[in-house]
Amino acid sequence: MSVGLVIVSHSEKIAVGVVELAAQMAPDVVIVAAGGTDDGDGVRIGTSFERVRAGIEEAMGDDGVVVLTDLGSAVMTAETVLEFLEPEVRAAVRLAEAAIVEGAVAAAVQSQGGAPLEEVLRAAEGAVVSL
Amino acid sequence: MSVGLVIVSHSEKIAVGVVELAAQMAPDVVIVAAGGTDDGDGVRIGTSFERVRAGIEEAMGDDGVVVLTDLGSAVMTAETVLEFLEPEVRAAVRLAEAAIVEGAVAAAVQSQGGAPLEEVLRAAEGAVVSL
Amino acid sequence: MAGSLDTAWALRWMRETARVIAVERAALIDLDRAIGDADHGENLDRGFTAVLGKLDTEDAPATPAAVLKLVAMTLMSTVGGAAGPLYGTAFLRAATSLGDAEEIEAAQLATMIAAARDGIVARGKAEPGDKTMVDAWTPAADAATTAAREGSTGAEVLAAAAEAARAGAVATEPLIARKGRASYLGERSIGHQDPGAVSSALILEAAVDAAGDGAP
Amino acid sequence: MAGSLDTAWALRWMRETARVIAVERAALIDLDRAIGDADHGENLDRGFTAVLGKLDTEDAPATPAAVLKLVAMTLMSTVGGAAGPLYGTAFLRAATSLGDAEEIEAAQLATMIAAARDGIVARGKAEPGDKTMVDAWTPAADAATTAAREGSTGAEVLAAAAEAARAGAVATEPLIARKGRASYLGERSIGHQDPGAVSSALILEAAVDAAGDGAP
Ligand SMILES: Nc1ncnc2c1ncn2[C@@H]1O[C@H](COP(=O)(O)OP(=O)(O)O)[C@@H](O)[C@H]1O
Ligand SMILES: Nc1ncnc2c1ncn2[C@@H]1O[C@H](COP(=O)(O)OP(=O)(O)O)[C@@H](O)[C@H]1O
Ligand SMILES: [Mg+2]
Ligand SMILES: [Mg+2]
Ligand SMILES: [Mg+2]
Ligand SMILES: [Mg+2]
Repeated sequence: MSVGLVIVSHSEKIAVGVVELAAQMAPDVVIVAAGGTDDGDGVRIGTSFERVRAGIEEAMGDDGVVVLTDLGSAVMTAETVLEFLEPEVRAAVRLAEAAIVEGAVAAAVQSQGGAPLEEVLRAAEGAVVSL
Repeated sequence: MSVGLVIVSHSEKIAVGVVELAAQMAPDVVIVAAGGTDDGDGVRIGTSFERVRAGIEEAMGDDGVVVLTDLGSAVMTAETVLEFLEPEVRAAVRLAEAAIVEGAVAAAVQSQGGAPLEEVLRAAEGAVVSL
Repeated sequence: MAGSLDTAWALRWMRETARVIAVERAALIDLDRAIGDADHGENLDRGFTAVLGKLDTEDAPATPAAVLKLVAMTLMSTVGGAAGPLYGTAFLRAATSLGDAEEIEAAQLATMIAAARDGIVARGKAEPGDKTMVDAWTPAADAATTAAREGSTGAEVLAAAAEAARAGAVATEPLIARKGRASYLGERSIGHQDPGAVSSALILEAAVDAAGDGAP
Repeated sequence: MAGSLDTAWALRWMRETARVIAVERAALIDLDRAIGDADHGENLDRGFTAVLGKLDTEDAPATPAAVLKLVAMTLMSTVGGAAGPLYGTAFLRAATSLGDAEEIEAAQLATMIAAARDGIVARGKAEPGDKTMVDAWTPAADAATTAAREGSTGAEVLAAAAEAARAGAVATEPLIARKGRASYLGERSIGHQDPGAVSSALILEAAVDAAGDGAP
């Protein structure tokens, strides 16, 4: 197993693109895109409580999940989802203060290498811009 | 006019998504996606000299262009393109050391507000992660 | 009883909010275009339209708290912008503050409005003066508390809150945004009312109108 | 003249490189899978296949520099990964160093290899020991300079460079990557040869083979 990642972006394309980019260097890590809204009639730019919730569920394995967000409203959506999680699930989730693309690649590589939750989080938050 | 932006990502989806996200708050700014490769048989993950070159050409107005990149090889591709520009064009281009998504939104808003090249660059480079 | 703040009132409040938001949709979009991403009216209209759908199809909620909780959950999952988690949290905290009361007294109403405000602050970490919806809810909560302490009726408490929220929204115009998207604009955010503060005033005004519309 | 390093040699060098890269495609991909994104073999194969296409269809370049310039431009626009701007810059600087010489002398060859190395360093800012292709090109340039100073023939200079490049590539195995994607791996990059250093050795070995294959 390894630490899962959830990529919460206002844009579905960004989220899916980040997953494809990060997966290149981390083929065994579960990385889930949670981008755009999901309100029945197409995807708008925005974030979706349900996509984030489902993303965390999908990415959750034995080693926990790091969530990466783009703008402030994505952070708020993610924090709201976190409040609804069961305490033992919540305890295994970290919300990264990280650049979403650069942080996701760095975190994915660490997770692929078997790093534990806090180290994967640290990799995301410390990601050098344009390495 | 306003400062143009070029979004150089390894993933075409990320580049297009960043353009749609940044354009929301900057409808009058020319923001060009230069994502993925472009080698005749489909788009792979990578960067394309030609897409970056054409992107700068398209985004260039009277006020210059800021280029944002994701990973290191995107930086190298962009720097190579810059070396081939005419000196007077080159002088109006800045390569931002910035988080690609967060920096693009911040830069786009500044450009929409009529900020000059160096200020748009500064906005990109100083973008607060997950504002 | 005219003006009694019960489940029927809570339902009228939400239906009236949905109506007003639909009417003000374009105006809210314009406000958000000036200092944001031009979607606040669309976001809220989508959210409250979904609320109407739930009210029309699901079992009628049995208490005011149940109404507000349903609204909270619906907004969280349909709005898509900052207003989703913010109003979602506000209505959820408001619902929790009411317990299983079937009718809301003036003091409880003031507590409810303060709980909503606290939810928004907890979620968004904005302070008064940051040019956000907090600048509508904070004076609203304060005015409601004062009115309740001075012995006003529930309807009067609501009216005081709505009036203060509107004044708070208007007063955001000269402020510099320090939270949310508008903060990207820095000084250029001056000269526009904050869209979320304006929609907050609309929501509290709808509560007043719903209280006035009570069956006799 | 056997072994003369002229335009025909430059053309043979590039064709031989394309052939070898195609053969080693999977091996280079495997190296890049271990410490990168598993595309170095694909990137280079695509680039040199495009080079072959140009050599087959465009007017034959008239000088060694023209061959290398065409290769540089083609790699830059077709490779897609770090190797594109890096080898592109290397071949461009190499071409520039040759001027319009029709035949390359030993000293000029050493200068050319050093120019290629300098181009890679200018583009990627890696230092020796960072576990990149610089670790193949730096010993190659040094060996070429020494050989030329000691009076070796052009073919001997090439052979010295190729041998040093291969040793340099092998010596990247115990290093920790400090530049490029592999640097994300930190200590986990230990124990694998750098893909770009290995492909660099292949390119210089192809130059040797092309020199040996000269028409009599
Ligand atoms: N951190 C915050 N705290 C309080 N309110 C906020 C915060 N961020 C945004 N807002 C409010 O949300 C409103 C914008 O809502 P909306 O347009 O739906 O979201 P978005 O900015 O995601 O498009 C703002 O006008 C402001 O009142
Ligand atoms: N900054 C750099 N300086 C020198 N060489 C580098 C640098 N970054 C990457 N490389 C070289 O590029 C090789 C990877 O090439 P490639 O797989 O084509 O690119 P990418 O990493 O973009 O997928 C590495 O093995 C290394 O030799
Ligand atoms: Mg908005
Ligand atoms: Mg929005
Ligand atoms: Mg690679
Ligand atoms: Mg690559």
